[in-house]
Amino acid sequence: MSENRLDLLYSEVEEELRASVRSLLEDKSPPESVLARVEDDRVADTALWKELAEIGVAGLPVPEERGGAGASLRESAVVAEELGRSVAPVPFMGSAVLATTALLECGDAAAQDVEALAGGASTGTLAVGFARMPGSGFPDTVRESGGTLHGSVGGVVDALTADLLIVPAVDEQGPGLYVVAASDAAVTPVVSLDLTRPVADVALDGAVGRRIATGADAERAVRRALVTGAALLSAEQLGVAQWALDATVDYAKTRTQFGRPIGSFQAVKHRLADLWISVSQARAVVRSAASAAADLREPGAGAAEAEEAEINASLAQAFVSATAVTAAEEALQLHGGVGFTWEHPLHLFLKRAKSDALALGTADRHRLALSGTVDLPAPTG
Amino acid sequence: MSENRLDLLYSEVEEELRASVRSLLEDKSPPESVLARVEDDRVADTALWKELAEIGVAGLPVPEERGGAGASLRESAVVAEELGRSVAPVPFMGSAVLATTALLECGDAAAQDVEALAGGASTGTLAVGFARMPGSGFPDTVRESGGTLHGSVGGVVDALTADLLIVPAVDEQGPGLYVVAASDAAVTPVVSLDLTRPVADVALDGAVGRRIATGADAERAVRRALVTGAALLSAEQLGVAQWALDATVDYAKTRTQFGRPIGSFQAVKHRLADLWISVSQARAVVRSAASAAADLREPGAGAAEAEEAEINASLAQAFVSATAVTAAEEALQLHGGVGFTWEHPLHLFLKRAKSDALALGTADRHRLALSGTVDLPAPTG
Amino acid sequence: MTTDPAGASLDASALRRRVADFVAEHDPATTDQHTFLAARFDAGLAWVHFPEGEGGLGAPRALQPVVDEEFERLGFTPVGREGLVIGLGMAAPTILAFGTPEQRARYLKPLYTGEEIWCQLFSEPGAGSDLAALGTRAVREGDVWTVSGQKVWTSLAHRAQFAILVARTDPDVPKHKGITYFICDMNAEGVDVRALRQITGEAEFNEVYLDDVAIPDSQRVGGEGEGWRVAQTTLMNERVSIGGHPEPREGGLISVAAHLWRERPDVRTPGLHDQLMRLWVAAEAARLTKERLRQQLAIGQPGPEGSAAKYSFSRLNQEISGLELEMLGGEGLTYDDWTFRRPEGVEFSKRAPGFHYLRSKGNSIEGGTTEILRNIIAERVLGLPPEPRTDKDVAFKDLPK
Amino acid sequence: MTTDPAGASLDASALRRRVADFVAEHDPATTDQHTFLAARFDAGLAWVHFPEGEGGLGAPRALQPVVDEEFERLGFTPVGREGLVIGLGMAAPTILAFGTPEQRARYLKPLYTGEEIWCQLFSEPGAGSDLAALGTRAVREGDVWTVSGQKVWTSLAHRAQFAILVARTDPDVPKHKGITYFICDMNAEGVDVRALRQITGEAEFNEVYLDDVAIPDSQRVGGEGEGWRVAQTTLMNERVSIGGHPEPREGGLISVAAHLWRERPDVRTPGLHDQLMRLWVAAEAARLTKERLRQQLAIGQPGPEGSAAKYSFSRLNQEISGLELEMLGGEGLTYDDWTFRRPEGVEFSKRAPGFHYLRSKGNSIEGGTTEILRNIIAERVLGLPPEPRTDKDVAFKDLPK
Repeated sequence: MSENRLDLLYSEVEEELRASVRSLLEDKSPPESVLARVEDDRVADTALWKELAEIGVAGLPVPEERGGAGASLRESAVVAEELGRSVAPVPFMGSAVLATTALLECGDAAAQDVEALAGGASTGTLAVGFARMPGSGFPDTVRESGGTLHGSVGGVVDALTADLLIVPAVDEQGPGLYVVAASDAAVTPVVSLDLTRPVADVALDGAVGRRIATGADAERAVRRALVTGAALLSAEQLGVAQWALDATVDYAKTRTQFGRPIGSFQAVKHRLADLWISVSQARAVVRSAASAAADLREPGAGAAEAEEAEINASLAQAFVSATAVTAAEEALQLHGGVGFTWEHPLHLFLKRAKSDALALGTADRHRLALSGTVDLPAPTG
Repeated sequence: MSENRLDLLYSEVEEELRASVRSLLEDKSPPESVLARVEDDRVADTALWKELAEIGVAGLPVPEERGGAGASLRESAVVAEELGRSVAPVPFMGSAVLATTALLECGDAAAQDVEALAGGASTGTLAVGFARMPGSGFPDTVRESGGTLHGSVGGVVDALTADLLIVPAVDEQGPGLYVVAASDAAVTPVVSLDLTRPVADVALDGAVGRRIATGADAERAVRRALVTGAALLSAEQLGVAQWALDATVDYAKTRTQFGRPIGSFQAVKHRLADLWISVSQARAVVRSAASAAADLREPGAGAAEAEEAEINASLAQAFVSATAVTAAEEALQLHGGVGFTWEHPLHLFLKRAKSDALALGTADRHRLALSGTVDLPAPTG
Repeated sequence: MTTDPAGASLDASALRRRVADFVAEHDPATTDQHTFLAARFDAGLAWVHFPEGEGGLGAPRALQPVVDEEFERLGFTPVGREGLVIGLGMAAPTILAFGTPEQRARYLKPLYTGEEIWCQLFSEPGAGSDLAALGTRAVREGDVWTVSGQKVWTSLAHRAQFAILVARTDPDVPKHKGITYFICDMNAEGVDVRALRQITGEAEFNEVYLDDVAIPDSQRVGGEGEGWRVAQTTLMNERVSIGGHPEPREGGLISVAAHLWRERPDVRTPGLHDQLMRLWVAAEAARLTKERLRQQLAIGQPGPEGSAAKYSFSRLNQEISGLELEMLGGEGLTYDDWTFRRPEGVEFSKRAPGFHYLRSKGNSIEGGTTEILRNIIAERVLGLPPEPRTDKDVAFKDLPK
Repeated sequence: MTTDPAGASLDASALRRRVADFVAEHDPATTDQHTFLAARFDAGLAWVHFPEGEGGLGAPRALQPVVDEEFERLGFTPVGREGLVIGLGMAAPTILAFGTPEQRARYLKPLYTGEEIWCQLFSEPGAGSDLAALGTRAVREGDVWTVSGQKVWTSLAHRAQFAILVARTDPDVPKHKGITYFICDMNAEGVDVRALRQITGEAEFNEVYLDDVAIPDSQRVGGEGEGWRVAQTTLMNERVSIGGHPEPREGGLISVAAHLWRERPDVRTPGLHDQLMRLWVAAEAARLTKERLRQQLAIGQPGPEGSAAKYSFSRLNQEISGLELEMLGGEGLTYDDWTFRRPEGVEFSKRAPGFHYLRSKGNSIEGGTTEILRNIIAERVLGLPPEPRTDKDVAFKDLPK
């Protein structure tokens, strides 16, 4: 396992997976068509998600016997990169990452739900605020009483298209994890800064929930879902950064000012070189985080692997958030006026980058969390 | 007074003062000769200090009736800029700023001492560690008992050449401020990072002290000396930054690589433009800090002026420290290999810049202090 | 020192007296703004450094703030002037410097009173930082120019009566030499104004399509082929616009972040505190720098610090608004309104943090990109040598596009 | 896959076996290092990718780490190799690629065993980043070249027997074309080595003055006028030196700062905590990036990331050592020793924080400035167009100096 954990490269299988996902996305969801969708009330592209599910994207880390691809979170991370690179509005994060990870932690109790999501027949999400920091404790805004759930959760990712809500709720025995049919909940869209990623408020007023985990199991399921989410989000951020870098390098080669391509000016060159360095580093960090998240699902993984996964996820959030935001901001600046227009897709990536930097804990909070784990304590008093 | 406080320009008188100080320094203490001095055991240039004192530099803010120039700390700040610009090894900071400010706060009790320093007949320093943060409370490493002083103070600036030590000491009545003949103390040089500014440890083992202030008066004298020191240090830092910028611009105009002056490369241009902006901003901040420090010595100045002086001094330390360090670091990088050699004077400015950034409180600590004053409290717990 | 017709010298107190006399004759409380401003123009109290008869008294420019402050003190502060920024700030000084007597007589007064709104037809899709690469063509036949091309980033175009316009009149000479400067009637046939939506969702700016627009030669400002030099005056005035009042500490966007920090202990973390304090320090440094520049301008020492101030302001806005979202975390994931609409100016304070973040991205592009401002500082202030240029001596038509 | 003489294919296990056999014959515990290394060279286990008879076996380069690890595992780790960095890292691959059979036979083995130390005579006061501007002249008469000029930043020159040297042999052609590459005997008459003191007080480097130094033509490496191309091989090897082992988390200078933080609660402030964590994160990212590069190199995908790794390393060292001083405050105002002396290598861990700060300033200059590394990334990796060049097609003698 330690061999595997250190592998920061992409395998051939991963490169093949990337190629097929990229080809599908370039074909069905180029940035211009994503831009056209954002004027719709329902930006989420469920047809595209079905096609992605057909090539296995919905259930990569799910064992084959549960309807998945039997791959690992390393492969999920490659898909996340491509989804970031295309800002495709599909419920990958909510359904294939957060909900699926939580469900996989619940064993047989959630077998049917895993299967429903892994095949793409249904989509789901974990009913926590998308900004939630992994280590922030069990959510307590929903309570179970007499078999039904009451309460609300703000800012849930991919809730608008979800069929299943995986709801952390406090019941008599403490933390519990419930599966709720989305049709039993009131799901209200909020105006999202990230045009290509809808978030929604979820209100539960007597919805029936099926309990799939209790106590420490429920806590662990939520925590691991969020840690995995943070790791995979960093892969998406890497994809966003890569798009911004590529688009800007292309633009700098062709845009002429003062009789020269702007990419021949040394200041532009150095900024793009810096960006490339940052993206290269982000890639190593993301691979490490994905590997550590994958190792956590290996048989025999224990506290050491859990700590390693948390360190790597926090490291990735602390590092890659800034990479993606800087890449998108530099892209806008170096595109000049045209990058400030609505008609150019660049702003979709800027909004995604900045929103991702707030999602699942800001870099600031991840640095603070990391400092505790690696024994560099914050000053007291 | 508020008119005066807002004046961020240099007056004609100040420009004349600058010109005469600069001319003297260029004549008597060019960087090359400073570099030659640093191999000496006694780097401090007492002959130069005598000449500076002759043109009034030792007692600028001291009233004429006490042997001074009857000017203000605004003029002192102009001199500090020039001394920074030349890294001249003279005891301006210790004698004309720290000691003189403390003594002026003590009224008639210190009249003779003020006079001795203002005319340049003697030099002095305030016996506190040069790194001491203005708001850090009254020093307690020296105690008075039975008319004599016992204890030690580490890292005192300009102590090696001082005739008089102004020593904060705790006595029966609490804080007290004492004048001690340096010959009665053991002054031991330490190896200083700043080659052109010697610091020394001061040990007092039964030295006779003459008390010039007690209790709150002593506390105020020390605090104001340090606040004034921080403001004036920022002026020195501005001078260091200005030298680094000027030297690098000159170098960039003449050093040819790839068939062009390196200053014609856009990346170099943008970095020097950034530096110029930073130095321009530092100038405004330094003028404001010097004015606020000067206002504190005006008749009728009270708590509001004291707060304003502290805010401005902390602002200046928080801002200008980084300006000077960055300017020196960029200067070294843009000079390439030659800037890394001992024989080029650049390193004197780098060492001064970095040491100044640690002196009288780091930028970090000044930001923290400032946050309390301007009601942006640090998080608790 | 300039002397006024009555023989008294035009110093600050003389001007204060004139303002007082004027206000005594035209009570701000009872005179409508247009009448008041028209009379103020006629009295030479619009721009005191302009010549007599053209809104001024030939007084030193530095005394204008004295006049403005005195009017304010005596109860007159004009309202609704936001739409006049291009007319007052850019068209007026250019027309004064290069316009014919007829042009000055025709345009300055209604421009000052606010009767006529102006916009600026400079930037083009292919000519942003490199304005001299502009491709809009003007062809002369007799006394009429026919202009075709596309302009962009035109604020106020949908409300403007007139535009200052640069167009290429000779493509056979190097690019800086074949440009001419015009006044364009925005109601003329062939002028098509389209809202340009920006990343905030709304449209502050326009694209302007010019399709065989006829401009009489009497609307030319400066000589044929002199347009680049004339435009420099316009642009210089754009970058040096510094207000007449000192700004208070903690003004601008930093106040939004500081307010949030004070009101909401739940957003506070140690790391964000350090970032906030760094930005607070940077904002205060920028404020003092601007104040120092204002003082320099007031005693007639204008410096290139205008470009630096604009650069610092844009960077600060971007960093502060970025931090604001970080402080808010989950709340920052939302936005207020993506509706495609035309706003009345930039309403920063009323908008969501996401708007602050997105809108401020434009600050480092509009009115000269950060890159160009740094070039200006490096070359004009520090005297660093220019880049090797390949586009200066070649006929425009032969340049790579 | 390469096959060895015995017919077995040269894969990792075959090499491990060869090492085991070798160690069985030459007990590391009883064989002196020189003898051991000489035998290892003869056995082709010095650099397995070099040809047979020249220290190698013609095996894939990626297998060298396997051999090194196996030697280590079996108890042999050579000591005192710090002085060989230029010989092993730069001279050897260049001589292998461009040297004559005689040169390879003469130099490679004593270079490998450590008998002969090498230095590099490349940089000059007037030719730093722009190495091709070098002015050291070599004039041929018959079979002997006479070389005069000044070189700088030469580490090890005072201990070296030989140097790799570039000199101008034809000033009448453009600068990249008139350079030739030589091996210079450092004991030859006319070679004057002077210690070059640096800002830390000590002298790691030298200036080397060459005054009519005679170099036989047999010491030329590559053709006349081919020196630029030969030097590229040397420089490429300088920038890609990445160790064979994964580095542990929190290695390098960050460990000094982290240790200080853990041991000394008195230095802790909230602001410094945030800075420390940012640098810790940056250091960990740089470590993982280097590890990823190592993995790429191991499977034979060398990338230009070597330049990036060097850049990141220099920036990190500078920032961490700057922070270290900030943490220490008053203690940071002191230094350990300004004595002008020659150190044995760079002893970071034993020196004061002020030394860390000052010495790391050289990291972004030595071995390619940060500016040049960024140009390399921009042009070679991202494919951005080059700057307009005015110095490429002009005879060297006609260039501005």
